[in-house]
Amino acid sequence: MSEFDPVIIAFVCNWCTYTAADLAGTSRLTYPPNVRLIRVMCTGMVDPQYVLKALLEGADAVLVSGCHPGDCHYINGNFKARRRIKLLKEILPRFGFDPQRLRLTWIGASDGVQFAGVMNDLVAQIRQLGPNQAKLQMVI
Amino acid sequence: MNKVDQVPAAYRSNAEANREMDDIGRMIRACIQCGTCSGSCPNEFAMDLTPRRLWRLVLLGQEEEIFSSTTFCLCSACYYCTLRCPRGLPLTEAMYRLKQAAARRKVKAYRTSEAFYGSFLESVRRHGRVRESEFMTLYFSAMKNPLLPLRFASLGLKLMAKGKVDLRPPSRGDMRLAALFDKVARLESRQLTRNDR
Amino acid sequence: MKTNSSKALVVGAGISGIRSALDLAESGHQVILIDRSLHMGGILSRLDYQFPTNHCGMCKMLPLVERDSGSQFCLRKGLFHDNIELRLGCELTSVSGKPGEFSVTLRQAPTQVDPDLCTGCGICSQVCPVEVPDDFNAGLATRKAIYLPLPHAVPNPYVIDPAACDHCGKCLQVCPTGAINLSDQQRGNFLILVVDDEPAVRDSLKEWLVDEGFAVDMAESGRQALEMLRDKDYGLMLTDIKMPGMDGVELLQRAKQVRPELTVVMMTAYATVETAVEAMKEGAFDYLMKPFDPARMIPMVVRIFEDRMAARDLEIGVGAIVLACGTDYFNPAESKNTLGYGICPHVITGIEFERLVSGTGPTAGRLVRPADGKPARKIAWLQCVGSRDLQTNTDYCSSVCCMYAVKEALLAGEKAGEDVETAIFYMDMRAFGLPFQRYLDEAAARPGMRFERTRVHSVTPHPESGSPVLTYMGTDGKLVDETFDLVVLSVGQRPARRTEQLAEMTGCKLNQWGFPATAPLDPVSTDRPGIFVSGSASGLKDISESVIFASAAAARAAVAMGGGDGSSETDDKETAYRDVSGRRPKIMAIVCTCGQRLSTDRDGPLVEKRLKTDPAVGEVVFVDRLCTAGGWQKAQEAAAAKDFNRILVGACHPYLFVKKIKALSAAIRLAPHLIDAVDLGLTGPDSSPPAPALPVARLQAGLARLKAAVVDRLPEVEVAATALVVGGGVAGMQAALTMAERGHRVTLVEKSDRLGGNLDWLQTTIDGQDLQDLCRTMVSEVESHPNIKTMTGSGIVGGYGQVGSFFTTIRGPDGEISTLEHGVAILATGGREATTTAYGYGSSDRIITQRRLEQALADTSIKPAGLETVVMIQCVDSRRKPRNYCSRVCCPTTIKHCLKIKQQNPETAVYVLYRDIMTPGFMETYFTAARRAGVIFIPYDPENRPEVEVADGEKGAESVKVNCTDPVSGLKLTIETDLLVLATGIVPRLPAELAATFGVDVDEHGFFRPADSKWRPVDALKEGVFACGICLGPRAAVESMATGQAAASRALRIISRRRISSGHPVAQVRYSLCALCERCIEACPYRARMLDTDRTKVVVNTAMCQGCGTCAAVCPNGASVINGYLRQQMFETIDALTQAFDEPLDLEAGKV
Amino acid sequence: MATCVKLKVNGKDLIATLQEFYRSVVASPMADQILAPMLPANGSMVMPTLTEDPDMLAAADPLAPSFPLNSAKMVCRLTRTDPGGEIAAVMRPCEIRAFVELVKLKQGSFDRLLIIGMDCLGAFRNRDYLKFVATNGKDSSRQFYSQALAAKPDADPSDQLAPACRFCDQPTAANADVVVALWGLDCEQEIMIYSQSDKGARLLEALNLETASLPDARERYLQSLTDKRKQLRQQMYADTTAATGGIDKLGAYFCACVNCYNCRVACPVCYCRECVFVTDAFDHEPSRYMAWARRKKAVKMPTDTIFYHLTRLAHMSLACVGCGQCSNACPNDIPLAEFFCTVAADTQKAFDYPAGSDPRAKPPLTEFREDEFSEIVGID
Repeated sequence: MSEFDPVIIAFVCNWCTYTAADLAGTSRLTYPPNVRLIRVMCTGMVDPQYVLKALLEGADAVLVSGCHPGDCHYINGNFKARRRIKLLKEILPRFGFDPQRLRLTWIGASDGVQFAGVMNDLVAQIRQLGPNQAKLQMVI
Repeated sequence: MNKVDQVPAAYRSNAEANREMDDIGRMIRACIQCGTCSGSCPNEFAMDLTPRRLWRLVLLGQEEEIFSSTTFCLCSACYYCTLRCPRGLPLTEAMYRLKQAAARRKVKAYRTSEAFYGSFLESVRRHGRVRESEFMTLYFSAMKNPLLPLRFASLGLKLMAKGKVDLRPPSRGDMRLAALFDKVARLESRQLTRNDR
Repeated sequence: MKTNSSKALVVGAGISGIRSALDLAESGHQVILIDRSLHMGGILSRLDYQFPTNHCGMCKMLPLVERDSGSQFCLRKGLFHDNIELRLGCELTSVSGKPGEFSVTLRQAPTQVDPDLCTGCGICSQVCPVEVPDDFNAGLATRKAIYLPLPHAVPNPYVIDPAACDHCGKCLQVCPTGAINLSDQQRGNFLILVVDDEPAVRDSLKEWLVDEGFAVDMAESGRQALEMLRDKDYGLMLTDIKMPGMDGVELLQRAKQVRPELTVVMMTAYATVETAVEAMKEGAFDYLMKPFDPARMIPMVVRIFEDRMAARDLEIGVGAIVLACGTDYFNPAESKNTLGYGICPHVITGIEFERLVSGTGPTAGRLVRPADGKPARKIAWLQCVGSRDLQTNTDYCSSVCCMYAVKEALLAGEKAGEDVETAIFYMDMRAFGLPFQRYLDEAAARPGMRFERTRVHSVTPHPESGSPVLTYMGTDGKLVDETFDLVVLSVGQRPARRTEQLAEMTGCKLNQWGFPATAPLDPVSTDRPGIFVSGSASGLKDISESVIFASAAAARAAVAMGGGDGSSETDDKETAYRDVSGRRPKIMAIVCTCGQRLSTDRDGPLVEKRLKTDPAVGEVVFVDRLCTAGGWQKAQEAAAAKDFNRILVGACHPYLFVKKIKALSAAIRLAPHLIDAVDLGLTGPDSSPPAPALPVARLQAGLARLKAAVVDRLPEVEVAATALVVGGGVAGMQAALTMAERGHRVTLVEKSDRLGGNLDWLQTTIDGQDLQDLCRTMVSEVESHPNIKTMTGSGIVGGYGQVGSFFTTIRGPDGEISTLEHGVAILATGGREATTTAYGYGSSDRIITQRRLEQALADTSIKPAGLETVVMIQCVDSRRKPRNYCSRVCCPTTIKHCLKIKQQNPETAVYVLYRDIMTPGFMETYFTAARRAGVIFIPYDPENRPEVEVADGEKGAESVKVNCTDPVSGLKLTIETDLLVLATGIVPRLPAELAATFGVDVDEHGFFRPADSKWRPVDALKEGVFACGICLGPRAAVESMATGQAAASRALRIISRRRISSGHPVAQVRYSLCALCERCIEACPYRARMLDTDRTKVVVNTAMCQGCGTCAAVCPNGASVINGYLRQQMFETIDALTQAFDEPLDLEAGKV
Repeated sequence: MATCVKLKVNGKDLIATLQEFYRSVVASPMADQILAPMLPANGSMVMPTLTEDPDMLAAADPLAPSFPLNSAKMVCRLTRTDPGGEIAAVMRPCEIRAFVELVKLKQGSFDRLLIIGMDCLGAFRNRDYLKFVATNGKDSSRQFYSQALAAKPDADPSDQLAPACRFCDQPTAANADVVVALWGLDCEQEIMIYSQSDKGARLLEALNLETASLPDARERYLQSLTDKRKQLRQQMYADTTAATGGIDKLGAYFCACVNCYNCRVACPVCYCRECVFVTDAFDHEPSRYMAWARRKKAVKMPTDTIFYHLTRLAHMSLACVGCGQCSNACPNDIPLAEFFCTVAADTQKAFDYPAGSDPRAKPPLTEFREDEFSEIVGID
């Protein structure tokens, strides 16, 4: 494999984006295996530590994806998640993590096509960006 | 006795003339003023009031405005409005009723139409069909306008050339349809109130 | 002796069917939920977006307590519940018996794809050569003859459309699991006898039928036929009627003696059609008209064959039946169709538009014109298509179209950009629900959004572009021609297909519009006891109302089934799981090799070795095709053979294993959350086998979760089986009665000294039902009910507690204080007519409110005979800030009074000044009646409201004049009136302290804020607290009764159990780490957390916790945790999944 | 309306004047006891000490350049639940800011507390202070404040000051009930005390002192001082950013970290009972270390150091008040205060939340608006 094959950790909410991912699968839409889904009940449960852990562990990007605003199964978890991502986006770029390596999207349960599209675009973007330097560090 | 400045309280008066308007109003009471009739009407461009407005005025009892307009005179009975009215109202028929009411009231704006219809029907009454020259003669004399025939001269000549005009002079005819016409007149005079549906 | 069945049948698996079924299931009843179609979800399965969020939210209907009994994923995908048996492709064919002991027959459509074998790989569909229009996408796209009925369902087996299938057999050859069983293989065994004296007819029939694979014999006379029937087991006889000797009818009669089960179809020429019809009374199945059209004949024969094959009529006993058959939509092509539907390609229906913007739709959600793929930049919605239209016999309002059109217009903006132009052509904008007006105002503020109050009479294609041209009359009286890219018809609702047959079979009456009729003053009961109508089947409801009426039907069904509370059934069947607490994780991994895509020889040892680097892994078992019954059998045997305390299944989609894991769990007595399934990613469109690195990573992630899985039993909450109802109006009384009839003790607290609430002054409903009589009946029922303790003149002074156990302090009429423990609370505090100072109210006795008019007409203090003129003004202070909502009841009340006045004195001139007349549903017909009675309706603009002048006069004889402008005639009117009646609307009466006592939020107007306005319309966010009646939002008496039943239904879910738990995952607190910062308490959206009474501990009510994990994310050090998502689990999962593609798998070799 | 009073300074002895003021506070009905920096009988480090005995206050030394710990945590211990009496606490501005944050975290309460703030002259690092005292003996505090008050506001701060104090741009006590004003005043003659709350105003009224008004000179002095500090702070941000701008640099910056977690123990706003990094979440199984070593070729022990510091940024940068105690506590002299302050400046700006400044503002991660930060959503 000469081309850089990024590893992307995606925290997806059980109700919307995970459903969309499943729909993409049953609709036979392909998305690259570079994206590794971690199903969480709600984006509101994504602790900033999980994002840090993934990036320090060597993930080339982290995606957090949940229900559209107003659509959260748990009322408002996605809004809370957005603030946490905002915070991390203030912190991480200072240390050489390109802002593109941390993404937040809203993908609804029926957006299978959008899901596949986002995953393909994201992988392409990160491929362009090159490997996360934390990968090479022996310190985490 | 009206307590309303501009709106004669609808459907209240017992006067015969209003009774007639009440009947027309009753036909269209379910109107929701959606404007489908006006949008549908092929003659709307020539009307001073849109049909929607006309019907509204009927509901509001605004006789003066109704009979000073030419809207109902211009109805060509294409039935588009009746076909499309979401309330299924008999609008074309209501237009007829307005024409009749106008005739009975000798409404000035309706005089031309009335003379036209009257002359036409008179010819039919006499002969069982229209004799064009008789019809025109009756019409011109009813209109009492000596210059009027000139306006129709060119059309008349064209029709004559094609043999479309019956040139026999006016006559009493055999009046075989007279009984029928009389019967209709009697029925109309009874002022039957029809239900709106 | 108890013979009653506590099993219920719910017919129709749309949202109302689901709601009814879930309510019943959660209250401990067994439910059979059937749907004729092959997917659940009804119309909502096709709608991705609902207002006011413009997204879905159906999942909020899922169980909140005892979540483990059901599935916890998108409800549009599917529904699993331990107490619900879902049967798709299933119809109700007969009903007999009485409440508690109905016997029903269900017919299951035959399936040609074995759902247990189908893995959903879709190869069959790829090879299928037949393309037909796709119903799911409203015909905007095509599908194959073998297809997925719903793209997102779980499980999702393919099905074959028998009408489209041409039996080419290609799918059969490619199916990897042999799931397809084309019935034509068996057609050869289906014997058909053709009887006709004309050889040509016989021969052609035989030829056609043999082509279809059937076995055909021929007879030339009745006599010969009878002999043949004695010899062979024929399934079907096609017989001519007119034959020499024995004719067809006689043959039929005699054949039936020989073979009673034989299906006979008569063949007839035009002349003998009547004979054929007669023959059907003698037992013929149907008739065919000569000359034969194979296109009609073959499907009929196929259907007979399929039915025969199916022959899976199922007879079961049920205690109650809930009809949730929903509605269908008007097809504009069926009427005069002046709007060019089906003629102009750019005219589509609202449903088609929904598919167009759907991610699973024909354009994957791109907003383009379906006919030519060009962008739609300017779109018009035409309202009232097939609604409020006497020409199509629809003197009713479909109630939902105004809001769906607004929503669709907003979606157009979202999908196609802000500059898309949208116009809605309407007559009255019916924003009658509590949140609707705000939504409408926000929509109206969107740039490019336009509302035109006019009706478009026709749509014509533009001569050059073909784009639709609308001709309409503007309010200003000018005729406009306007070209749009796309025209959307907001089609109205119709009774569901085959409602008539359903009614005939169940013996329930239909109303004049063809919807199942409900009893007067009994919103969900049909005229047949034990059969109830759920949701919109009784006509014209939006989601919120459908859900309310669905819960109401469930409550009534529960009561009809009798048998007290269902707790005995739910509590006894608890499975006793092995106790594995305190043991180190010992995991068996069962890995699917997926038809050797994961090679057992090459990859197997690597995978095993790698997994075993984790000492917790005891054994790795490889099984081929776990998705098949055989494969799963092997897995089950392996799991049963050894004593592992965790099992990891590596296969394909975990959703597919939900049921299987439950079964395995029961079989080996290991709690289901200690068994987990992960997707190895082996299936998929990519046909090359993947490197084993990714499956290994996914298995390791699964291990991480299982290792730290919490083994303790879920904590439970004890439930007091009693209820408190606050407010003794119609809704509160209804709620109390429903629960009391179900066997629960209810305390009903009413502030005033008598029950009845607004029924005190309300006289009749708009359809003339006597509300005073209702009030007397209900009050006496409540007061005499042994299970209800009525406390009038009493109030709530305080309280605390959570679901299952509330403690509420009540002050009695003499100031005595008592404390009540109760499991649930229902707030029914009602509302009242608003007061006003507008329009000169208070300055003259001639100016009154509608409430006063209702009373005055009843006590004859106002007599219409003495009234020359009456003016009524609608929306007084309503539908604008600060009271920016529609009170919903005023328009019907006004119309009711107009009709009453006109009835008593047709000469009274009545003028109604209004903004939009809100007469949703069947109430529209009274609006029409009022116009017919001669009431003049004059719209006014909110910016230009009517003005009232009160001139001095004698007391009570002041002159009252109303000035307004009639927009259509343009006349400025001054109406001197005897009476001015103001519709001031409704304000809630829900004191803030009371709301706070029960942890309830109120909205900006003071109404109870439901957990979700659509999907949980009577629930508070705080579990165990519900509301009904006007404190939820303005509604009429009968609607309030439905909310009372709905609230009772929601309450029964709780109090029919002795103990409740939540489900996995659930939050816990590790006290040794907790610093009591209370952030988690604030963050919990369900108020499931609070400080204990000493304020030294944060406690979680595990029945209320929904496991969202917000509390864990706000807790910096993991004092708040959510089992299943502990930090260790998450960290190790992340670790496992960040493995690079080229990471060495084999420890020694360092390479794959 | 703010009340302002003046105190005569007898014999140019500011410390004695303040001691006297503290005695009057304890004697007033507004406070039963007072927490003030005091020199313990047998030690040289000034520590927050709670007393109601006027005599004990002879040991109070609020102007010593000693800052062994952020007293906010101590005040929390005194007010976490009802202490049963009224407490006055003498606090530095950064201690008050930290306390404000802690109150929001339900760790303390303003209810029975009266905060006596003062113009903060800064402090030395612990070990520098001990050296300073060893050199100057009993006179050290006087020497320190005389120099500090004599310095020009726009002069470079003393090298002896701890770094966090050198670039501190909030040296006045917001959110204190009363503030002891020093800067811009002729402290050899008089100092002033002004109130910032009703409670403070009531105290000053009860003390029955001569009212006064703050001189304009003070305002100018403060402006000049904060301008200078802000300038230094910007320079510090730039230096820290340059030193940490990259994962490799970050590794170097924290190379000496030994996971002692002293920084988080010293941090006033790290309020957890136990840091998550010492819980079982980080009890990695031995096989994990091997897996890491395999994946990353080598793994430095102890692990999770960068993870720890980044987690702290996520957890407390929005509450960081810049007191510098983290640096003070680090055994290996990692410039932690610079690191945290630099990042906190960005995060607090992003949420428009200057930590510790507004007791009513909700911490950013406990609330949300439905329409915000749409720019961070999506992948375009």
